[in-house]
Amino acid sequence: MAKYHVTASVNGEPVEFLCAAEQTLLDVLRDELELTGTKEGCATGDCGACSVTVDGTLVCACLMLGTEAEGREIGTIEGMADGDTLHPLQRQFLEDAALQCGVCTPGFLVAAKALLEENPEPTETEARYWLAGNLCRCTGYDKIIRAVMTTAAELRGE
Amino acid sequence: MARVVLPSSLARYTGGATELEVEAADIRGVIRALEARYAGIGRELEEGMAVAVDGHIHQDDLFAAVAPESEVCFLPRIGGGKQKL
Amino acid sequence: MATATKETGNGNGALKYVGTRPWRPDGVDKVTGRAKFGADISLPGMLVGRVLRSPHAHARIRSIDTSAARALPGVKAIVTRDEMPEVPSQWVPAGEVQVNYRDMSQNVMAREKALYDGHAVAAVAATSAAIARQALDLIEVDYEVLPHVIDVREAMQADAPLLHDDMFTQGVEPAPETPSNVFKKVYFSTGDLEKGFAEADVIVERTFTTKPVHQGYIEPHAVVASAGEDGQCEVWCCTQGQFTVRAYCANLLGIDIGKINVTPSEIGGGFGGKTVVYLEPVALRLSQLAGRPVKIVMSREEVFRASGPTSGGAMTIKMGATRDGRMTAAKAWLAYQAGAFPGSPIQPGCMCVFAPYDIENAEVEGYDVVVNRPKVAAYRAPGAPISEFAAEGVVDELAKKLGIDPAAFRLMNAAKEGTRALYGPKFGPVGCVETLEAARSSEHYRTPLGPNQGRGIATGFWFNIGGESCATINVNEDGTATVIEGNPDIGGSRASIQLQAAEALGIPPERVRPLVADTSSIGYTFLTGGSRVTFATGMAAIEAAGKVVQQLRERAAKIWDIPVDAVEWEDGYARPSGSNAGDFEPMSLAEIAAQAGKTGGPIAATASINAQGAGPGFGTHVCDVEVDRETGRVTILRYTAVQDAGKAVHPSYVEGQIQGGAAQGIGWALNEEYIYDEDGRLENPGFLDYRMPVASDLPMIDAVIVEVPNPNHPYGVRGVGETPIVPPMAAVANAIENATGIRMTDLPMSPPRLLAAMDNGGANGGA
Amino acid sequence: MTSLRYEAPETVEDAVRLLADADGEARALAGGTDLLVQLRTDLVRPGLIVDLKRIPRLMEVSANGAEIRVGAAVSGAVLGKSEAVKAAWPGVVEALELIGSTQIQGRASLGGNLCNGSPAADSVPALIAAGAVCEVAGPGGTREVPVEDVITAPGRLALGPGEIVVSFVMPKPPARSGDAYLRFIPRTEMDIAVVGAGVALTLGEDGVCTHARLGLGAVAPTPLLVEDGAKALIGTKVDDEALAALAAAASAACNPIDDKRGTVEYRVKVAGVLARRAALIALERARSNG
Repeated sequence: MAKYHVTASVNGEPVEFLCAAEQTLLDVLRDELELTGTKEGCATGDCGACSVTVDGTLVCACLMLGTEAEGREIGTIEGMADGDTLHPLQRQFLEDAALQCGVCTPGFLVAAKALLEENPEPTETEARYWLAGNLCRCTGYDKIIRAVMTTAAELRGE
Repeated sequence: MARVVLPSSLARYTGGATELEVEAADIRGVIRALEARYAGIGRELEEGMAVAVDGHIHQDDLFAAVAPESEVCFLPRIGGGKQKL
Repeated sequence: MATATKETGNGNGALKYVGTRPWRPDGVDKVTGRAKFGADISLPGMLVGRVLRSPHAHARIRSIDTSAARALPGVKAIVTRDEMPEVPSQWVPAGEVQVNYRDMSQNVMAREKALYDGHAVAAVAATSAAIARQALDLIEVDYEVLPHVIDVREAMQADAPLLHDDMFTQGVEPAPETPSNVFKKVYFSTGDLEKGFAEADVIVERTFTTKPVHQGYIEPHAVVASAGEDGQCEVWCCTQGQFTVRAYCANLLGIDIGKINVTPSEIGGGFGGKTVVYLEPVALRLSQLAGRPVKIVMSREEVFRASGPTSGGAMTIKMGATRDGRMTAAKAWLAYQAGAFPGSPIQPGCMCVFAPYDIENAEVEGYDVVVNRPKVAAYRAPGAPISEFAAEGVVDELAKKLGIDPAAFRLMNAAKEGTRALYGPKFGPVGCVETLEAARSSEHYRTPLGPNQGRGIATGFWFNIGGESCATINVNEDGTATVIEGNPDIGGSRASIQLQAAEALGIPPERVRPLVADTSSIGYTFLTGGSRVTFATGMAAIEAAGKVVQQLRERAAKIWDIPVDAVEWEDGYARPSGSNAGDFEPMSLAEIAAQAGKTGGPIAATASINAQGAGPGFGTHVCDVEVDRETGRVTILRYTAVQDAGKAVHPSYVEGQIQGGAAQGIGWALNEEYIYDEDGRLENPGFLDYRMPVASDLPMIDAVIVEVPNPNHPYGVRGVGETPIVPPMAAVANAIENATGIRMTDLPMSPPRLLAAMDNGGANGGA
Repeated sequence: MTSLRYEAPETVEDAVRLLADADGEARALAGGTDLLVQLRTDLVRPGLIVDLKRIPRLMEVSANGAEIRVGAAVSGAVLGKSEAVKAAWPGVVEALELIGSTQIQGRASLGGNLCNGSPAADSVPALIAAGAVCEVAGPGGTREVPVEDVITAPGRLALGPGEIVVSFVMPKPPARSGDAYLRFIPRTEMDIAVVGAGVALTLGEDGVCTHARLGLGAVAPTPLLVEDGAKALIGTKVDDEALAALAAAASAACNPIDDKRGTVEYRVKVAGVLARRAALIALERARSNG
């Protein structure tokens, strides 16, 4: 089976990988690059557990082919903390108990980070709609939304 | 004498009675006393039932104490039970 | 919209760590992506397993031809019914429902018949996913398609297609002579029903239905299994009970329990749905045949088609009350879908239906009915949300007819300490009244509503369970401690075990590391379910800590050369118990630990218990909705959920359980359902059309904790995980009725159903 | 085993050639939010995927005095930032932005939404209302096809082998114009439309409607241009009576099915409701575009 050679960057580091045409970016991240923080919940773009950024845009890694990553800058949950310093969103999720089982958490964090970069001052409704593509079955979203709103205020210096 | 309450599904062993009095110091004693009176009921009680002693539910707990004034109430298992096919 | 914690006092005011909100011990791993869930585990040389599933709801399997698939390069093993041992009938626990090993074996791999769309008929292990997928295409199954039945009432008809020709209804006399789809009848009664209804001034009778709904955990089932040539087996999987997986694999494959070690991964949600096995025995069998590790991960479609949802139900409820608001009689008829094999949660459904109320005369009959759907698995308070949805609707309607405020009406009849439950025993201290009072006195309950808006209230009950648990505490050389326990942490239980152990030891929680162990590293522990872990395994951890404290006192006594009775343990320090005992500086746990070798060896203790006396849980929810009269859309405007936690060990995670349960219940109420086509195939096996609530569907959910301590737990703990899914469906239905005057009796109350009911003035699932 | 090939040409001509010359089934890839799901679930098993996103013409948004041109593979996230398109055809932008989640918006495009061939595609009724025309390139050159003529049946397009939609061209609306798109879904996000309605209208100086178009989705085998809807509005002041006539025309145009997302009865009724509500928004916009 023909494999494609792809050169890209993941969390700021150059990567090269071989992938089949039908492999998704999610398959590549998890199976080829062993970055298993990005989760598969549905493989159809309905749950957001595989949220990553591609050139800064939030996407589902399950809805993009690995070959499409050629030359792109991919951001995953593994790149969110700075060394041993957690991102403010990661810290606030822990502070507010905004996770229970934790399997949706990486996707929520990646998506919430993209939200705050796009819109530093979201309303609760805007945050809820931005995150509507991330399913959580444990929390009822309450503590997640609170953590996002609190972090947004913190990042604005309030 | 402890007061024993049985579910109506076991009344077929007791000739219809669902409230009885039994002298026993623990749950196993209650089951043994009932089996002596109504052959066959012991296995039903041990395998298919949970027990509430004075309102507190016990499962798989043969040696929980029963006081003379206790109410011992058998009820269907809620979880973790065995059931005969 | 602040989350309020209402402390009602529990006599444990001295608690130092229990009741605080530290970061959870597994938290950093989970926010960095480091935590390993089921599908994140890999082994060298691992094969990819895939399962072939029946496309038919009901079909006899005439033959399975695997020869072409076996010939495909890269295929290393194939399992069909022929490779799986035939297992005799035996009933065993699975969370709060029971399963039969023979049925489980046939559910894991179909034998004579495929009994539902998605039923496993074969599995392959291959060197790549693509080859495994191609191999499935090459397996030829010859099906004889049979008539099927899915609706529970239809399945009970005498002429319904029969799933099992050897099933004769239990619990009816005389015993039936012809087989049917009704596995058993459950019956409870108390008092004199006729007399009770004769006393009533108002009687309401209604018929309800609910659709099957799925637990909807985000992580699909996943397993890696490895069988060695020496018969030793290793299994890694996402499960609510590693000991259950071990027992099930051993029984289904005829392996000694001691030869199987099961390691639970992090688990991405379960809600009861991961208390049973689907993939594990199959992966293990494939590994035995291939001589290599095998990994199988379900797709989301497989999760919906083949893993346990809960029952759909049909119910008729009749209740009566006097003019002054006293409930005098209640009658329920309930039928639950069990799926393809018997074992619906009909029993708890029957036991819970009127549990929030003190009713002298009552009768409940229930039926466990097999249908051509996946075998149901436990789902959060299994059985209770279905029957209590119906009963709470009738209670609301009675209140309306009597002209009494629905919260007040419930309070007038609320179960309290000493109330005899319909299923037998009298309640100990319970918080039904307290949750109702907190709801009624909330600011939410008094806030005025706008046009097309309505408010509903509903109360719910769940037993909670205890059971077998082990915990080991090892004191480390520097005075930190490790707590080893056997319950997969599904919603923060490591935090609650850590806090209870820390409290009992008297050291800060950050010095106590909790660890969920594999089946070889800790004694038998019943699975994570029944809201039991914080209660039962917490008690085991407290008991183990007590034994450790005893050792610490003994070591201090040795060092000080005084009798052990003269040493007391307080706040993490050994102290002489009084001036007579001697004049010694208090010695910390760390100081004693540092000298452990010299004073008798390592300090460690294990407790193994069968925890009894789990305190029942009550909750009351208040929901405001707005109804779009032109489209039937229901918007949840505001939601308050009150619950008795006994004692909230980590209040944030208690609130989280309450909020999550409420959200799942709202989904069940409004949009979630299994939709089948006329051939019995599931039409919505994905998150697109199985519509679970998304963030923009919900408001903040105010979680209010009340604390009526459970006298059977050292700190007063009650389980909290399940009760919160019980009230929401009725709370939403009652709110819709309040807004529109339409009583919706069929779930889900989706826009097409509600619009049709409004347009028809109450027909089509409305009344 | 069959091997899937992936190509990412940089010109329209190369893309057309690759698709036209393909041996087996070939698929054009824009955002991939439908195609990748179909691949995953084995609904399609093509031998070739031609990724169009490296072709500049398909990724551009441009506006001149007379018209607005949106590349077929421009994502919702990008189009949502185009002030020119948002000012001219806010309903079209909103419709594209309604498709799926924020994550889907990072990829989903007008071209992909149309060429998936679904009767429930959110952006299509809005494009129909806007009078958008597709620029189609193929082995035989370039042609123009009105959006309402592209989908001929569920999953079937009026495109020949090797033909791709390059861009969408919409006129710059005159003064006192407005458009809007509304859809009904059971949840607030993440669902496929049960009913979708797009309305565009222009008012004269006297407030009388001089031009109107109504597009409907998910109520028939293909998205619909409802001529009677336009007739109900033109010549009126878009008062309650005209809106009632619009709703009736919308309901009358429906030819839906019962399925897992809604019933016939429901779709017929709600199509009228949404057409009226969308017209009210379009009217408001037209009045503020004086």
